[in-house]
Order: sequence, then C-alpha cells, then structure tokens
Amino acid sequence: MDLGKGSNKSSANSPAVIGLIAVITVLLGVGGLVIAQLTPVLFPDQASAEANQIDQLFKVMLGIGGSIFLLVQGVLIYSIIRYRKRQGDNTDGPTVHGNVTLEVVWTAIPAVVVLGLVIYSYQVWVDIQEPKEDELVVHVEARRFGWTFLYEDERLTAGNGNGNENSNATRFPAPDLHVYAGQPVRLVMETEDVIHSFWVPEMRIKQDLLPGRTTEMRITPQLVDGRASDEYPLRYRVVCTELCGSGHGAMFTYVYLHEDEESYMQWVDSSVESVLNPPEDPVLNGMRIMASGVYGCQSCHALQDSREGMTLSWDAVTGPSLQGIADRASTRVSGQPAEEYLYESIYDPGAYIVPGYGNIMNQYQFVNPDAAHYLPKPDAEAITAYLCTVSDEFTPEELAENPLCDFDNLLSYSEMYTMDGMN
Amino acid sequence: MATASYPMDGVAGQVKRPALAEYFTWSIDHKIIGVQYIVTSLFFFIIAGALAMLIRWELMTPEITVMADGSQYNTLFSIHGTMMIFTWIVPFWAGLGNYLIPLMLGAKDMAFPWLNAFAFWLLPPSGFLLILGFFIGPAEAGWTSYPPLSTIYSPDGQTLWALSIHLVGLSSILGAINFIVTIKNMRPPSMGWFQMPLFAWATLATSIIVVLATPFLAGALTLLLLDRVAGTTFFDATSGGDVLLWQNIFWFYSHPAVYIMILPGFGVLSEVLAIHSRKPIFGYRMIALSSMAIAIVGFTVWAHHMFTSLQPELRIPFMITSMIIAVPTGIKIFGWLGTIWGGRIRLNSANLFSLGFLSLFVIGGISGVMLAAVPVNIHMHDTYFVVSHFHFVLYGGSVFAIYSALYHWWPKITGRMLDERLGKIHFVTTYIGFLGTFMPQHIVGMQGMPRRVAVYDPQFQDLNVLISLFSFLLGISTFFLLYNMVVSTVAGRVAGANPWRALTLEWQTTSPPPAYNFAGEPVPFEDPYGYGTDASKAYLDAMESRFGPSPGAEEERRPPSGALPEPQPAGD
Amino acid sequence: MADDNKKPTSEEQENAVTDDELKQIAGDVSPPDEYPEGQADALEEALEEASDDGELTAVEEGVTSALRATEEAQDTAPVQAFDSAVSGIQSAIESIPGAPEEPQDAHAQPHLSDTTVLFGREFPYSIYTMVFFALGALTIIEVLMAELLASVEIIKIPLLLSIATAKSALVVIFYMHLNHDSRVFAVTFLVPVGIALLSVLFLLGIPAN
Amino acid sequence: MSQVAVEQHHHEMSAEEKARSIDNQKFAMWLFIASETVIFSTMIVAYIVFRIQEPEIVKGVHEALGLSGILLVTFNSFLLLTSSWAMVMGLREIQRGNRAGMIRWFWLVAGLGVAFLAIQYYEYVQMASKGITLYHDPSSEFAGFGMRFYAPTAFHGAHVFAGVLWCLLVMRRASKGVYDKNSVGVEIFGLYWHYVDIVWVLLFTLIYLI
Repeated sequence: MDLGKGSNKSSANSPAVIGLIAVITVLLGVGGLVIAQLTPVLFPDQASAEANQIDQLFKVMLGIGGSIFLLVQGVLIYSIIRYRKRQGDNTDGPTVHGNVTLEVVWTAIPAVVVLGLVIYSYQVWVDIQEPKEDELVVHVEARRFGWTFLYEDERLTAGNGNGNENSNATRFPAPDLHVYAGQPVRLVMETEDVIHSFWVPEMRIKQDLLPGRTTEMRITPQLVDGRASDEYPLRYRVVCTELCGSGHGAMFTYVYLHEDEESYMQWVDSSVESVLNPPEDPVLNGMRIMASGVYGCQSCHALQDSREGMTLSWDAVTGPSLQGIADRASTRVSGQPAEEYLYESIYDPGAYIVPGYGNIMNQYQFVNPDAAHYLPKPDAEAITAYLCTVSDEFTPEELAENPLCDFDNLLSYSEMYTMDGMN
Repeated sequence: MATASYPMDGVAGQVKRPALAEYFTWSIDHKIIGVQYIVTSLFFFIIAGALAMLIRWELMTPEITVMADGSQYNTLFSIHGTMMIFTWIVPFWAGLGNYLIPLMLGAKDMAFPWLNAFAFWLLPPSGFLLILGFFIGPAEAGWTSYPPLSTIYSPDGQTLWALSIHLVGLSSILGAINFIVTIKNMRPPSMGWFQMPLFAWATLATSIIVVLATPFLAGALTLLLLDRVAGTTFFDATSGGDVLLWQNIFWFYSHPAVYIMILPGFGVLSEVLAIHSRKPIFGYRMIALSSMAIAIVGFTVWAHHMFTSLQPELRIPFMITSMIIAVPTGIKIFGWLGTIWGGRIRLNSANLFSLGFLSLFVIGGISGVMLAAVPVNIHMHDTYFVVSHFHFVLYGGSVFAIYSALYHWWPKITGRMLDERLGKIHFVTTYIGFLGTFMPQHIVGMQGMPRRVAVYDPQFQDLNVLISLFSFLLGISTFFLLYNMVVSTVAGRVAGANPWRALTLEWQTTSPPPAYNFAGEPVPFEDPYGYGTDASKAYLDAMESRFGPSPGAEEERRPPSGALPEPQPAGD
Repeated sequence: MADDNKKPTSEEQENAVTDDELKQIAGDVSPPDEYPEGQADALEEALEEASDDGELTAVEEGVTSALRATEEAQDTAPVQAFDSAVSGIQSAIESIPGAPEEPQDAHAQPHLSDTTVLFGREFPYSIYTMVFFALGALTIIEVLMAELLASVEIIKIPLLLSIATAKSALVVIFYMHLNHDSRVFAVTFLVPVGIALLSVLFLLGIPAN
Repeated sequence: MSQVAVEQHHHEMSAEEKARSIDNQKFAMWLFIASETVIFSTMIVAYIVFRIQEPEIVKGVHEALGLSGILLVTFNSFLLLTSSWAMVMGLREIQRGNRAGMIRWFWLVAGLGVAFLAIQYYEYVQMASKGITLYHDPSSEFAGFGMRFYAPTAFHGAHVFAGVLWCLLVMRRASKGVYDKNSVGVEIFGLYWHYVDIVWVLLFTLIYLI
C-alpha cells in the first residue's frame, strides 16, 4: 500500500510497474473487504439497533486490518521464500540502512487511518450513548450470582399487597429482562456486593455495575433479521462478564425480546396481576414469590417445577439444588423437622451449610423494611410452605394426603425466628 | 567478592562454564544472575503452563467437571495469569537483560552487582508465596484483583498474593534502576547512544517504564493490604471507599506493564532479524525512538481497560491515545519487514521464531486497535476476544521472542548450540498449536463467551474442545525446547565465540564469556548492524582469528556441494 | 563436561589480531549520518545477484522503482521536516553525557561555592544557612496564613500550595544540588512528579458517583 | 538532504560537562527517588480525594487538633527542616575534609530524626484518643480520615526511621575514613534525607493546613 503511493509520484517508472503496484494495492483492498465481509457472519444475532452500528464499525476496522494483515503476511512470506539463504551462500545482504521517505509514509498512513477510525468510533459511541425519547426504565439489581429486574407500573402503589413498603413498592420484580422491538430501554443498575457486568452478546452492550454507584446503559431492541414471527419472544442470555467469585460462570439469566408491545404488555399484565392478587393458597403464593425473582433465589439454586400456570426453570449451580428439597429437609439436621429446617435456612443460611457449598447466601431481615435484605415474614412463611411441597418422591396427590411438613407447626416456629439483626 | 570461576584466557573451541553449584549461591556476577533469572522464570513458566492445561481441560465441558468448584477454577486462572506475567515474562527479560546488557555494552558487569543479586533473590520467595497461597485458601480474584472481590470476599491467599506481587515489584524496580544506570554510564566512550544495539534501547525504554509505573502497583498493593489486614476501607464503597480508585491505580501500572513485557521482545527481534537476514536493521533510529515513544504514550492509555466501568464521557480521550500507540508499533513492524527484504534469510530456529512473532503480533496488533474503539470494546470487553488478543501479543509476541532469544543467545550463554532439528519441530508445533488455540478464541468471544468462566453456554462447547486439543499440542511443544536445552547443555555441538557472525559486542568474546567478560578492552564495531560492508567482514574475520573459528556455525556455512558432512546431531 | 574440540595451535594464536589492528579495522565504521543515496540501486544489484537467474521478479521491480521514487522524494518539504524533527530528538538524546571519564575522581570532594550572593552583595552566612532561614520563614508564613485565612479557602489553598512548592523547590535546588548537578537528575526528578500530578489531577476529575 | 544529525559522539568533555557528568550511585538514588515519588502519590491522592469529598470531616479534625496541635506539628516540621540543614552542613564539612565536623552535624541529623519520630508517635496517640483510627470506624465522627492520614504519614515515618539508621551507618563509615577521598556515599544519603524532608513539607501543608 505504502509502496504504491510512492511509485505514483515517479514518472520514471514503466507503466507495467505502476500497473503491478496498482494490482497489489487493489488485491490488498479486495482481500481486506473479503475478510471483512466474511468474518462478521460469526457475530450472533443483531437484536439491537446498536448492534448494527457496532458491527458496521467492526467490519470497517476488519477491512482495514485485513489489508494490513495481508500486506505484512504477504511481504513476510514473499521474503521468506524469495530471500531464504541458499545452501552455501555465505554472502551478506545489501547494506541498506533505511529510507526517510518510507519512514514518513509508514508513520503518516497509520496515523491518518487511526485518526479516521477515532472519528468514526466517536460518532458511533455518541449515537449509542444518546438518550432516546420515551425510554422504558428498568432497574437492575445484581448480586452474587444472579440478577433481578424491577419494572415500574402505575397500577402498583405502596401497600398493595406485594409486601414491600420501601421504594420498590411501585415496581414489580422479575428474574428475567423483558423488552420489545423498537422500544428504547434504559437500564439503571446497582450491585449489592462485588462488581458485576451486564452483557447481552446479541445486543452488543455491556456495562459494569459498581458498588456504591449507580450505572446506566441504553439498548434499543429491534427485530432480528430472518426470524419468523412465531419464534418470538426470542430468548438470549444475559451474562455477567466481570469476575465475581465462584459462581461467576453460572451467573446468567435471560432477556426476552418480544415482537411488539402487545405481547410485551401481556407479560406485564400477568406479572402485575399476580402481584396485585396473590393466590390465597400459601403454597402457590410461595411459588409465585420465588418465581418473581424478587429475592434472587434463582441466582444460586436450581429448580424445575410447574403447576397452576406457573413455571420455575432455574439451573444455577452455586447453591445447593432445591429439586426434591422437601424429601431431604427432615433428615438434614437431626431432631429438626422439615419445616423448621427450611425456615431456618432462609432466616439464617449459615446455620447449616450443605457440604460442598460456601456460606455466601444473604442474611435476610424479616422485620425491618429498611434493611438491605428485607424479606417480610409472610413471604418467608409462604416460601417455606411451597418448598415443603417440592418433592421428587411423592406426587401432589400423595402430598395432599400426607404433607411432609406441618404448616401449623411452621407458624409457631416462625415465631422463634423474628429477631432482627441476628448475625 | 565472589565471582565466577571462568577461565580468563578464553581459549578457542573450549567451553568452560562456571560450576553448577555457583548458580545456587549468592553470586554477584551478572552472567550467573542472568542464568539464575532465566532458569527460575522457566520453572515458573512450566508451572503456570501446567495450570493453563488444567484450565483447558476443565473448559472441554460447559459444566464444572474437573475442578471441585468455581473457586478452584478461579484460582487456576488467577495464579496462571499472575505467574506468567510476574514470574515468567518480566523476570525472563530481566534475566536476559542482565546477561546481555553488560556484554553488549562492553562492560565488565552491571553498575551495581550487589543490588543485582538482591533483586534476583526477591524472585524465588515471591513465587513461593504465590504457590503457598494454594494451601491456605488461594487468591481467586484474577490477576487484576478488583476489589471488593479481592478484599472482603477473598480468602487469605489474596494477602499472600499481594505480598508476592509486592516483592516482584520491588525486584523489578531495583533491576530497572540498575539497567538505566548501566546503559547510560557504562558504554565504551566510542559507543554513542545511537550506536547501541537495539536490545539495549528496548531494555532502556522498559526500565524507564518500570521505574515510573511499578511504584503505582506498589502503592495500590499497600492500600489493598491495609484493606485486607488493617480494617481500612480505601476500596470499599459501602464504607466511604471507591472501587474505581483501585482500577485506576492498578492500570496506571498494568497498562505500561504490557510494554514492560513486549518492548524487550521488540529488542530481541531487531537483533535476530538483522543478524539472521545479514542486513542492517532498516531505519535504526526510528526503531530506537519508537521504543521511547511507546514508553511515553504507554502512560496515557490505561483507562482503555476500564471502558465498561469508567464514566462514559471519559472514555473517548483514552480511545484516542490507545489508537495512537499503534503508530510507533507499526513503524517497528514495517522497519523489520524492510530489514528482511532482500536479505539472506537464514531459516534457523532463532529466526523462525522471530518471523513467527512478526506474523502473529500483527494479528494481536490489529485486534488491539479494534479493542481500542469504545463501541467495539463494550461488546468485546472481558470476553474471549480479549483473552485471544492478549495471548497473541504476550504468547505470540513476548514468548515467541523469548524462544527466539533462547535459540539465538543459548550458544553464548552455554557455549553449545541447541539442536536445529528439534528447534524446528518446536517451532512448527508451537506455531500450529498457538494458532489453533487462540484463533478460534476470537470467535467464541465475539459470539458471547465471557472470560474467566468454568460454566458456559453449551453452544460454545465444540469450539472449546477444539481449542483445548490444540492447546494440549501447544503444551507438548514446550517439551521439545526443554529436552533440547537439557541435551544441548550436556552434549550439544560446541558453538565457538561467534557462531552467527554477528557484529554486536557480546559475540566478540568467548562463549560463555570469561569473568569480567572481556580480556582487555573490547573494541566495538561501531555500526552494530553494518552487515554487508568490507569493514564488517574484516572485523569478523579478525575476531575469528582471535577466538578461533566457531564450529557451531558449520551448518550456516555449508558449501552447496555438501563437501562437509552432515551437521552432527546433538550428543555426538 | 569436558570438551575436546580443537584448541588453537600456537601458530593460530600468533596470527590473532592485536587490539591496535582491530581498532584500525573497526576504526571508521560508525553508521552513516544520513541514508546515502543510491540505496535502491544497491538493493537492486544485490537482488539480481542473489536470485537464481539474475533477474528481478515483477514484485521486486515494483518495489525497487518505488524505492527510487522515495529517494527522489527525500528533498520534498514534508520529508525534510520529518527528518529534521527526528534528528532534533536524536541530537537532544546524544547531548546527554555519558559517564565521567574517571568516575572515582570526578566526584572527589567537589568544592562547591556556598557563599550567598544576592543582588551583588555577599552575605555573611552560607547559602545553606540562608535557605534554612527562608524555609523557616515560609513555614511560619504558611501556618499564619492557614490560621488567618481559614475561611477563605479560595485564596488559602492556592497560596499554601505555592508556598509548599517553593519550600520543596528550595530544598531540591540548593540542598540536593540540582543547581550544580547534571540536568539529567532534574529530568529524573521532574518526570515522575509530572506523572504523579497528572494521575492525581485525573483521579480528582472523576466524579465520585 | 536528510541528515541523521549525529553530533560527534566521542568528543572531549569540557570542564562544564565534567562537572555535570553523572555518578552511578547518585543517578541510581535519583531514580529511586523517582519511584518513591510515584508511591507517595498514590497515598497522597487518596487523601486529597477525601479532602475534596468530605471537607467537613477534615475541618472537624483540624478543630479537634486545635492550635496547640497544629503548633506541635509545625515544631515537628522545623525539626525535619533543621535536620536537612544539618545534613547539608555536614556534607560541606566532609567535602572540605573535616571528618569530625561532619560527624558532629550528623549527630544532629540523627537526633532530630529521632525527635521527629517521637513527636509523631505522641501525636498518633493523641489522634487515637480522639477516635481517629486506622481501621474504618463508622461510628466515629472522623470516619474515613484515619486511614488516609495514617497511611501516608506512617509510610513517611518509616522512611525517617530508615533514614536514621542509614545516618548512623554513614557516621560509622565516616569515622573509619571511608568518605575522606570521595563523599558520594554521604551525598546520596543526603539526597534521600532531603527527599524525605520534601515529602513532609507537602504532607504537612496538605494534611494539617489545608
């Protein structure tokens, strides 16, 4: 490339030589283009408007980089083949010390290229960063090793039965992120413990969550090329990309990309509905609370369960699996009945540590609503009631006949564990 | 004062090495210390390499299968990274510099021999502390050790980790002060700044960075240790601290540290390519000055490691500086291409690794520019794309340069040649293993696999299995080198003073050099790369008549008809 | 680990060059002060010589012509400007002196003048004592200012910072002898101060939240 | 034509240049000082950030110290400044060949260093009694000040301590006549001592006055 520049200035060169250099230049350019066109196929879906821009920028850089790559490798391979030392040739090469013009050329051309890339990147960055109109605000809370998303909804007011009296009262929780095509989203993110980083590869956007700070990022989801209408909502992984401890790799959840507002609102409505009108049955209510992700149980525990229109599909590995927990609960600590074991495990996770796992679960406060980890007592009771029915050995009908826990007993136990500030 | 018992007479054709026991003593001879550094760092390289193999074994499945849990996996890559950086690449360059700089400058020793030994002996304890961490609850916060994970959430091994890095840091600073003083003050009067070998330039630039950047790490580690053991909260956001303070101070050091690891490699390349292509280095002054430019600009780019945590409006300035630093690097690469163009390229192991460096480093450089662009970075940050990028510059770059340096200067250090056939096998397996390991990592990174995970999306398993298989080849390839080194030390072909017919001063004495390096005052050939001139031929011939022919070079000078017998394999 | 490769015969050792002969050979070989002209020709010649058939490939011809063109372009203004800029840096570095010729003696008890001459008048105390008085006075002024201006931070802080800087400068210049010693020391001292200042300013610029 | 303008690189050194030429040990000491500057800067910046973010706490500390506290520290600063002066006077003596004179001055240097440390210790005790602790104590009204105060000052104190030991070593060697012909060994200790003094000049102003 550089060499071509110089030769054009020289009138002394034969047309054939100029032609050759032109051919090489064009070959390099075309080679770069080919590399740029082929490689981005390796990117995942473009599920956000930002993805288009970022991929385009990447493609441009890859094209330029590809040309440089071909130039360097070309010269290298050519030299190795052509100038390799022949057997018996003990002469030295020509004593050529350098060339100022070439120095200028290969300082200036990269500088100009780099400058161009800076300007282009800057434009893309400004575009991505720019606040959009009518952004949907979603609050993100991260903890080791999971995510909870909180959505604003005006139907929710303080004291509407979701139990939380604090600022989250007007928000409903979800373990997954739901967005729909064309609706810009602003994520307002906080972490409870260490640094995490929010990344959806298909949306190309990443932002760290820093202790003591609130960070923000913007996504504009879009329809994905080549996806049929019935494939929606598309499901992508949200992964943590900042090392956060033993469960870092397992710290992921999903983002659901709805095709349109209607489908998204259906999900919102059903979520709000379940917050406003929780099931009477404590078992089902416990399941609803867990499914909402509000306490982050899904972050560490695995559990597959579906009943009465609700499903839990968790596959985290950092904490002990909850699959069939009711069968084991009564035998974990000798002398402790199942319901007490389960309840105590929520109240004081360190009381009994399942072998092979660390003592990393949050210490929940049952009374003080201002506590960092507040879990109202009724919720704890409901969760315990639900967990008492999570059995592999018995069918729901059998459990109805012979429950594994005594629910009345549970209420009396729960009286024993109401002191706040127990540590 | 203890010095090595070298022969002073420097009789040709003989290899007189210091006794083995000297290497285990407090010696203040720079050549002993150089070898001590090199062997110690190789030892840690093997350990850290074994950890890498374990990492790749674990990653063949998307679940945790080999390790007990995620913590154990985190420990693996934390110690792998820390060891590779602080007890392998950095001290290796210190060792090579130690061995070569006084020789290249015609000096009898480093400026401060005692300090030199002290700096080395800080290294084994620090490596020992790192390993000790395994037994008392290891460090698992990665080599970057971001708080609060590394403070309130980490076991006691993290304290040992910090102490260990503190020691290495001190060792580097003392070593670097020594290098700067030696290079500035101990050249022969006739060797001006711009007649120094380029390796000396590279070491100078590296040392300046070490002196000015490593203290940032020392300061940050002091605060981290206080946080861990004294109950302070410099980095604890819940108690008035600031997590970004660590990231900033850490990268004040650790970005320049990238150049600490690669600049000596650039120096090696400038030596090896010129000597083995039998041509002067193309554009000496630009290659020398670009090292200094990199050292300076390298101080202004640190925050590109924080593109996803830094305030958005602060990211742009660092994008600009990070991209600008590609320019001096480009100058070097084009200069090297100019050097080999039209030369007599000897495809021996030393040169193969340098040419391999050139071809791989370009890829690392290009992906580096991509990562410097903020929008691309926020997709690629902390993914396998980044893992691939820095292995391309640190393995494809630094380690290839280290290999090249070993093949090139081994005859000088031990007096015996490394076996060429094994060397070529080593090169081919390393090159293929490397490409197979790290090329596909770009792809998994782009597609969505974050780094530092033992549990990953099962869709990436196929590629990860492929990567792991190639990485095992890469692991095995190292043994060709180790075997070669052992066999050569015992029974390699005798090298002679100057098997490569090189012009720089370290070759104008016996191999290995005698105590105090030169019998009498060395006479430098003042154009260190003046190959192809009559004067250089006369100088080399004169040197040959002084030290006797270099039998190690037989292969190089074999006439076409095959009049000489095949070169004798090692051991004969 | 005995090695029994051929030892040089006495004849060979007699034939070995002496230092003087070597100095003569190595004598005038410093690298060229400029890139000599006609390097493209030299390269072409060498390439022809090296190739099997004595001919250049098309690629080589192209490169060689390009090199010729670059040699022609060396007189143009931008190239000249670049070259003189680089040469400027180069001579700046070259001007850094090497080691003292006899390091032991160079510093044998330098008799630095320590009389104080201010405005053409000689003072009865040595410069060191004068500086000490100045340091004491500045410290007293500092404390006084800190107390008097306690509430006027906008004046107090810059004022105190400049006094502290002045005190440090006095120590560095007179007590640490930067006024007599090499400028290299001054650079060695000021560069890290600059780096530290820059990093401090940067960290101050980051909003806390 | 292009000029790789390399000046005649092995010319005779002028007298001026000889005076400015560089001694190995002195150069190494300056490089060490360069490193120290950067280490101190990390601790000082931690303090400055705190001073900017929590001016009230710092003001509270100053009030708690009171005028007597500030005067004590000022006196302590004087001790270090005086020791610097003694240091340079001692260096002058040995350069003039007066070994005994140098040792007399250096007794002053070491003594002032010890006095500085003693007063600093007394001050630490006072601080601790007011609830300014190294560890983070959320209940203290000065929460957060302690660690940012003790870290740089104690690090500096450690340097003074090392300096006192070095000073004693230099005196011992001087009494054996080591520096009679070449005083560089004394000079590099001087560089260290003055540098430690400079750091204190900055810390004093930043922490106690601003």
